[in-house]
Amino acid sequence: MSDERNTRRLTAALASAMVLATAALPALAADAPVPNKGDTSWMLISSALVLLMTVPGLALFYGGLVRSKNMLSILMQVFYTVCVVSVIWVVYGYSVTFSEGTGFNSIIGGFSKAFLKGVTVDSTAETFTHKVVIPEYAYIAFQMTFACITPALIVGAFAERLKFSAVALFVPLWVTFVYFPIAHMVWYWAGPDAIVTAAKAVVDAGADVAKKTAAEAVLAAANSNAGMAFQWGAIDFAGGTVVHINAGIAGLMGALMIGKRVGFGKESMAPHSLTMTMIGASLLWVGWFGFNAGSALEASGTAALAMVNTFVATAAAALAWTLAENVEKGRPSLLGMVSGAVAGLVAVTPAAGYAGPAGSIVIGLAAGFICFVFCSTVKNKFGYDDSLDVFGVHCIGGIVGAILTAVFAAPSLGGQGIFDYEANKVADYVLMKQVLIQCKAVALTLLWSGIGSVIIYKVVDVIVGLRSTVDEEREGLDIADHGERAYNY
Amino acid sequence: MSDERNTRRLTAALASAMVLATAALPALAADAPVPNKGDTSWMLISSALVLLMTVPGLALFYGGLVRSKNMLSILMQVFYTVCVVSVIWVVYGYSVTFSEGTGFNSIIGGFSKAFLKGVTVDSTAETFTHKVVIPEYAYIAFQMTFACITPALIVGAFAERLKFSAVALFVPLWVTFVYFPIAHMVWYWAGPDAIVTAAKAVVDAGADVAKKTAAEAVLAAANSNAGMAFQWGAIDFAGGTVVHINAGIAGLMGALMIGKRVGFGKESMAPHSLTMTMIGASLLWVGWFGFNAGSALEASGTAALAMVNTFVATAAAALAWTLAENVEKGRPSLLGMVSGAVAGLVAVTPAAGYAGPAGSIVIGLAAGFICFVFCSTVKNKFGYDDSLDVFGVHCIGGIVGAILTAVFAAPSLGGQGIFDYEANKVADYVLMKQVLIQCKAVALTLLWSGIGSVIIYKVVDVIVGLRSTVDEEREGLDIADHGERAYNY
Amino acid sequence: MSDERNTRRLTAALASAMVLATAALPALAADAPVPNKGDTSWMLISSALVLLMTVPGLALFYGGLVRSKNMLSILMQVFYTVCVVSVIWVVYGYSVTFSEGTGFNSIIGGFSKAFLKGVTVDSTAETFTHKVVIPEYAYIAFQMTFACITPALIVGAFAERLKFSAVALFVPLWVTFVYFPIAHMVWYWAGPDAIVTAAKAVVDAGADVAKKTAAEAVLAAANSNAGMAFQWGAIDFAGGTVVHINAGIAGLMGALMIGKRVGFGKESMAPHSLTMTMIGASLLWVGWFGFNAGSALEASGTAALAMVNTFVATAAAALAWTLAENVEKGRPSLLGMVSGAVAGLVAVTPAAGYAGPAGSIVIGLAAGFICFVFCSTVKNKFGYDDSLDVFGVHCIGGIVGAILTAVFAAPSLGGQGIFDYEANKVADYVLMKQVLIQCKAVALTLLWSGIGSVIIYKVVDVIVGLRSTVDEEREGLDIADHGERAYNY
Amino acid sequence: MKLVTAIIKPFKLEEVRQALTDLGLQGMTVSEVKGYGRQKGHTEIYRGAEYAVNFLPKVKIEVAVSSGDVSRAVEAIVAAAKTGQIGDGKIFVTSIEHSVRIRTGETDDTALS
Amino acid sequence: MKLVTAIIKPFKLEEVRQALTDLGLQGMTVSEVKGYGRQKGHTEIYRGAEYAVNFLPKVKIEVAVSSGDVSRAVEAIVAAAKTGQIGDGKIFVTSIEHSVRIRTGETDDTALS
Amino acid sequence: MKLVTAIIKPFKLEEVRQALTDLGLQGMTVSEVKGYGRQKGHTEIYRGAEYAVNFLPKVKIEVAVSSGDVSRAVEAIVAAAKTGQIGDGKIFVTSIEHSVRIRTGETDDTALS
Ligand SMILES: Nc1ncnc2c1ncn2[C@@H]1O[C@H](COP(=O)(O)OP(=O)(O)O)[C@@H](O)[C@H]1O
Ligand SMILES: Nc1ncnc2c1ncn2[C@@H]1O[C@H](COP(=O)(O)OP(=O)(O)O)[C@@H](O)[C@H]1O
Ligand SMILES: Nc1ncnc2c1ncn2[C@@H]1O[C@H](COP(=O)(O)OP(=O)(O)O)[C@@H](O)[C@H]1O
Repeated sequence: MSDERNTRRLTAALASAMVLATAALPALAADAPVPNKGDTSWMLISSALVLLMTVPGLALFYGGLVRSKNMLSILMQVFYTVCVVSVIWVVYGYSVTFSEGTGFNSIIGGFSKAFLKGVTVDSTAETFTHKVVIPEYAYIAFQMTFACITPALIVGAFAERLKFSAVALFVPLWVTFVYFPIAHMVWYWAGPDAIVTAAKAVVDAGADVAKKTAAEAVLAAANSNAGMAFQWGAIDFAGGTVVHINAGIAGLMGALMIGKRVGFGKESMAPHSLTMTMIGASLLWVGWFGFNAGSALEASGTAALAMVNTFVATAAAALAWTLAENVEKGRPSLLGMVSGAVAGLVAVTPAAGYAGPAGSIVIGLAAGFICFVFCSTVKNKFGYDDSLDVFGVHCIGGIVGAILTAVFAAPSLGGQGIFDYEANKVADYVLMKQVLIQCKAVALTLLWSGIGSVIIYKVVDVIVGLRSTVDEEREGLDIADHGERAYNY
Repeated sequence: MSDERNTRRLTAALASAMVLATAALPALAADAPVPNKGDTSWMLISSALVLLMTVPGLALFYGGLVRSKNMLSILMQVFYTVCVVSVIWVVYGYSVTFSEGTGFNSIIGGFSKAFLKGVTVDSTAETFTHKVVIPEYAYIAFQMTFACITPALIVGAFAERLKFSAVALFVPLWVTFVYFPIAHMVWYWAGPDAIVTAAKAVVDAGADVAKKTAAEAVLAAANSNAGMAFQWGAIDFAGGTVVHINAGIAGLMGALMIGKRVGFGKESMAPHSLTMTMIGASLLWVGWFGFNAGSALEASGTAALAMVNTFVATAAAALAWTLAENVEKGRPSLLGMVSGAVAGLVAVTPAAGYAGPAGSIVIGLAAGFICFVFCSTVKNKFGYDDSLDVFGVHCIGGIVGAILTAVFAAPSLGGQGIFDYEANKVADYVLMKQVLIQCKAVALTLLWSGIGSVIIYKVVDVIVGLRSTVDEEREGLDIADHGERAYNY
Repeated sequence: MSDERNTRRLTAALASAMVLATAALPALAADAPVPNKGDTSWMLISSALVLLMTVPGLALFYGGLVRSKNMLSILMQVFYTVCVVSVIWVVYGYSVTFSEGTGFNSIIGGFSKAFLKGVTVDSTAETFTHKVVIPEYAYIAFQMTFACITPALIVGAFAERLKFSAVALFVPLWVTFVYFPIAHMVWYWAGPDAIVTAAKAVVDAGADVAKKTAAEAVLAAANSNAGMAFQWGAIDFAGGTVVHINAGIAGLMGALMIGKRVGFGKESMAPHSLTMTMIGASLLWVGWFGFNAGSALEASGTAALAMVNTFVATAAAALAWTLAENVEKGRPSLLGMVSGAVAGLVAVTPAAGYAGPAGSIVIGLAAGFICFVFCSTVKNKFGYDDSLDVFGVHCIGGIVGAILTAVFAAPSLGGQGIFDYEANKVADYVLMKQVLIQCKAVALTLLWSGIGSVIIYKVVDVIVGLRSTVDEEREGLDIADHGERAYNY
Repeated sequence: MKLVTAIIKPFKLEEVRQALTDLGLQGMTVSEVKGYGRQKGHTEIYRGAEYAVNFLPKVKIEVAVSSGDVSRAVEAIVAAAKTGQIGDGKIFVTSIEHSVRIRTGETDDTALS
Repeated sequence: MKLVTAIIKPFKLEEVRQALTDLGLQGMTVSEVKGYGRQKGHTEIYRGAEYAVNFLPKVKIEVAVSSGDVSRAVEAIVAAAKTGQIGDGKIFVTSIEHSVRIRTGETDDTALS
Repeated sequence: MKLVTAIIKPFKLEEVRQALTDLGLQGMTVSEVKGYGRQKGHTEIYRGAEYAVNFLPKVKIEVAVSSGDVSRAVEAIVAAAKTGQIGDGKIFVTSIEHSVRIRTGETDDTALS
């Protein structure tokens, strides 16, 4: 989301065309919208909730699934990821993701806001509603939590065998070269104001051809001041592509490149504490309300809808996985149920503010069932060792969600449709067209992240090496990497 | 709480009498109140907090108290309950609880909102303040979490011996035939607007007898468009009867019908992890702020009062239990302290927005002490095996709270009294009358839930059977029902 | 923060001087500000977050670090502290901390609000912005959580050896004689309205000397109706001195007076569950957003800034400790990383709403590094047994933060400066002067709490005795004090 | 002196302890072990991974007795630990050459209890 | 009858169990132990406190066999448990004087499995 | 060869290990056990349920030594483990017929350490 400042920079870049259109700007400055404190309150707590998802949520969800000798290594990798990424976010991450880029703006932003330059307690960021803004710091905090959790998701794929030093290097590289660009491509746009103002100028121009042409240029410029996938029209309410597919494919690449754990398939690698995994899954659920409903950027009916959707899609997916497991194995497991819940959370992420509750239940059922098949059958068939099913849950769940979002966002299927800021109404919805656009965005993410991640793994391998020795792996990474043990009962 | 839509349906049903009164309605539509985003923000986060209470809160509070071989079974039963109830809630639960019923409206609502039909992001639900509304989706989400936690409370009573398949069947039946009716009976009403508008029409009618008679009929209709206990005048701020007495008595019936655990009274059944129980109790406390203060439906002074009350009643009850234990056993235990805290939370639930802080401290002290006596003495005397004291804490604590609410809601004792929407002021308060009404509501709940639960246990027993075999119980339900173990250190 | 009521009491006390100035008051009453629900929502959730910090957050952070035989004793001490302090808070704590004192108002308040006398759901408390108020109950709840966590921090210093009965007595004494005075000295003031109104009266007086003199007297009275450190000009956004230095020095005194644990330095005292410690640290982080950003008392840009600062200072400190450990010991540990995070949280507490994000990163780096050196080297050199490094992290981190707040609050270094309510603008900032003021406040806290705590330990020793017997300590306090064990796997 | 080692089902521990105490055998040492034998284990499934768990939880009791007490001790354990179901466990008797009570330095039979 | 007690590396348990089963020895009792020997431990650091951890996780297997099976059992264990690295562990053979199967009361060799 | 088995108080483990090491006995195997004897346990109360806990945490040390080292080992353990309080524990000496070092196949005394 760009803010008023962006609007101004845009203005500069288009100075010639703007001559006729600038009349509106002083007025805009005069009655610049101020944040509603209800929105601010909601964005602040949503940010806290997303941190809760990551630490301790995700850390425990993952940590419970490894053997106790690797518990601390997982906790540490997740905690470290949050720390290093949040500092990077302030230093340049926010800037390259959410400011206008110079040169490759459809791919990556610029450095004009490095170190949050120019942001004050009075700066605001636009939301998806024209004239509704939130404090820019709140927006920065909220988006920071997204940048933190995404690479943390990846570590599950190569858990129990990657050296801490490798993770320590991988995360900053990955977030810089994979996450920031993808987030920019999917989420960066000029914001409602630039478009509404420009659209109004076009209308106001009336029969005056010169004025109209100029105004249309401004409008086109505003529309094209956005990331590549955004320009395609891809929709992703809270990060199905940016977060889950992105991390999921990176995880798969890691699992493939790094190879299986010592003893994989021979020794028991039973989770050391499903209690921790359950706590983690529950906190993911609770925190995900901040993630999904917070992505409305307002404390609105849409946020409430996103919350209901996030609730029931998760529930439906948990039930679907449980049922499938009951049918196939005869006993439904807690791990299955919470895995299903996470799959549902992943899948409803892009749809949360677009689909209706009934549509979300269907999305959940589909995700629960498909991810179950993937984790319990497909994976075994291929035989790679994605330790904690990052690919099977996040990438597959993310793809299911991205595509079904196109289906259940359709107003005819109870969805909210897509808002057209130029026309100031919900746009006509062509379902298959949207499905294709979603597929395109998915493909972009799979390719960018897949290829980017492979390169980064290679680089890390060359610099510090990826894998622990067999002896270290047997002894456990907690002792080997950190000189501690998780438990001394 | 009904919403504007209900008001309209009511209007239709009373068409003849309304002819003279409808003048007000177009105006109402014209300046229909919109949600304050501060309220919306508070309701969203409150909903998240109530989920936090249940998973992981309640699951851990209970889970820590069982033997480790049954840990996953408890976690799963609670998690499953949330999943299945939330889906049911969207499908028909919300509708039968909070829409107007056809025929038996004093007992149960209707199906007009099944699948949340007609609810949009702009729909609103009324609060307890006239003209203050919240997004209906927020209300749905909030109330959904209440429906989820109530049956989850019950599973503690028959923990460590009920088959998962029995729980899987019991929960949907119970929530449908016990929870939804009780919630409707206690909480459903026409909302402030119907009453205030009708009351105003009566006043406006002045000396015009025909007009007045018609207006009074409308007012009477609005007043009687409410659940049975609501019409009696029973007050229950956040669910003392609906949630705690309701679940508590159902638990007791279960414990009695299912019988004692194998080895009860002979083998040690010491809690496997009081750490988990403490985490659970703490999260219950934190989440209960959403439960109680959220029940104000507004981010208001009343919500803040409910929060202070919820804080200190809990603290007082924890201290009371601790002290009692210290006196009787010589050593105060953590389990005692957190049990007291939960008893206090239960007892302050109906009183949270009615009593003052000093009154809440007294409620807490009473609940802590009475529940202590109940769990450590009375229960042993009767010898039934309510594994996790669902009856002793939730039902007894709930009854203490329901009755003391009548006492400490009294303005003369620092309480808020009861608001009279017709008169637009706090009503005169007759303490003993209110005590009797509360007792009546308690009795209704005990009977409805007690009898309903017995029938449902029987039905479940016939269909899938209730109890695990002795061997399964010895091995533990985790292996027997779910094929997993909680811990592999 | 005082509320309107305070203003009135002040008015009474200054009746003579006020004769000329009261003209403004009726108007004030007429348009008395009402709370913005967004602020209320934020304060309520912030209160819940601070409780989350304490239970289970702090309890787990500490509990994980002790041996399993003392787990429950720690959990119980923390939980008990919350319970007893919150009841005291309602009974007299809030009153003596935040009402005007009689006689020693620069040190301690009075009893006029004991049992929250006079507080209603419509009472309001002022914030730091003129005319912005929040429900007084929300303010009471929020500040209550601060009173609860502070003594709970101390128990880490003498963990694993202090009798529960000693803690049970120590906490009420300490909170009464140390915490309430310090909080009053640092945070109590007349509020913006008294000052702004009085300042306006001075201006309005114009050339009228009599009027002006009278008005100036009122202004002086308003300015001096504040705690001692507040009057000095000490700044402490969320409690660096009041909470952390205060508790940290009390802990050190305890560790010194009580002596080392049996077997200290000879037997392994390895943490029994770093998993719990990590959960605790994470919840501290999440909850600290309520603590720091909530201390803005509004859902504002400043709150958002405090949140960003709290995020990145913590991250930077965690990275600093990790790096230092890596350099010195060769292996970075999870315990080190989360200890660093807590050090960062402590250090950014006084700075949260004053510094900029870059300044906060520096504060975090400094705190992480200095506390690392302290806990791993200095402490060993002196050889005292501060079991869980309450001094090394909270007191040292608090001092680092208090002083660096003076540095990075400087507008020239990206800070917010200090608002001058009389002049209605940010005051000129003299960095070294502010550093000295901060040092003075730190010294005040160290002395008051240091000496006060020693006296209280002595008193407790005389009345119930401080320390467990050697046998009890060997067996563990869980059995000895509470008759329970934490784990039965 | 003999060491009687019994491997039994965990929930029988209390009964066995009682039975031995009734005989006047007031000392024993107990460990949690896992047993493999005729009694079959179970299968655990964690997402895609299936593990056959062959070892079952058992409790090992070690009682040092003077040679004359051996058969009474063995009989008492058998009586108390028997359920008749597979997996009830085993008793092994081995010989102790020397024993010491650490506290007093007493040796052999007098050290036993 | 003899009791073959082997202390091995934990991750070798499954292979050893398999090897013994292949010999037809269908019973054993296993405990988690900590071993001290030539294999060196590690140092753990928790904030300021450093602990040398000398004990390493090992698994102890106890198999009661009839005297004739001892050498085969020992060889099988050695073969399965050996990695050639320090810390592979030890085997001790002691004598069992008497054994009982609790379920049936069978004694001595017939009690073994 | 003999197996010296000592049951001691857990906090004495480090001192005993040191004492044995000082004798040149560089190997041992340790398990966590629960002991029942003269030392009395405690009562635990969980809400309404009271449990008498009779078993106390102990550590079992097993050291295989060549026959000549037995008495020195026993004495060292007694000296190190003794507190003089009830519950200090016991030492049992049994005979080992055969021993093997898995890594090398060395047997008997040379296998011991
Ligand atoms: N040969 C053996 N050596 C050591 N322990 C054994 C042996 N056979 C059985 N056990 C122990 O006895 C337990 C019960 O044995 P199992 O064959 O299952 O049943 P049962 O004793 O009723 O025939 C096993 O779990 C194992 O701990
Ligand atoms: N004398 C002994 N008595 C009992 N157990 C021993 C003895 N020596 C070694 N052990 C056990 O054998 C394990 C391996 O011994 P170690 O000396 O480390 O390696 P290796 O057997 O390869 O020489 C030890 O960890 C310990 O459990
Ligand atoms: N007859 C026995 N057989 C096996 N172990 C025993 C026996 N008697 C005592 N023990 C072990 O020795 C420990 C200490 O014994 P106890 O009688 O309490 O004290 P003490 O050895 O000082 O007389 C017990 O906890 C138990 O583990």
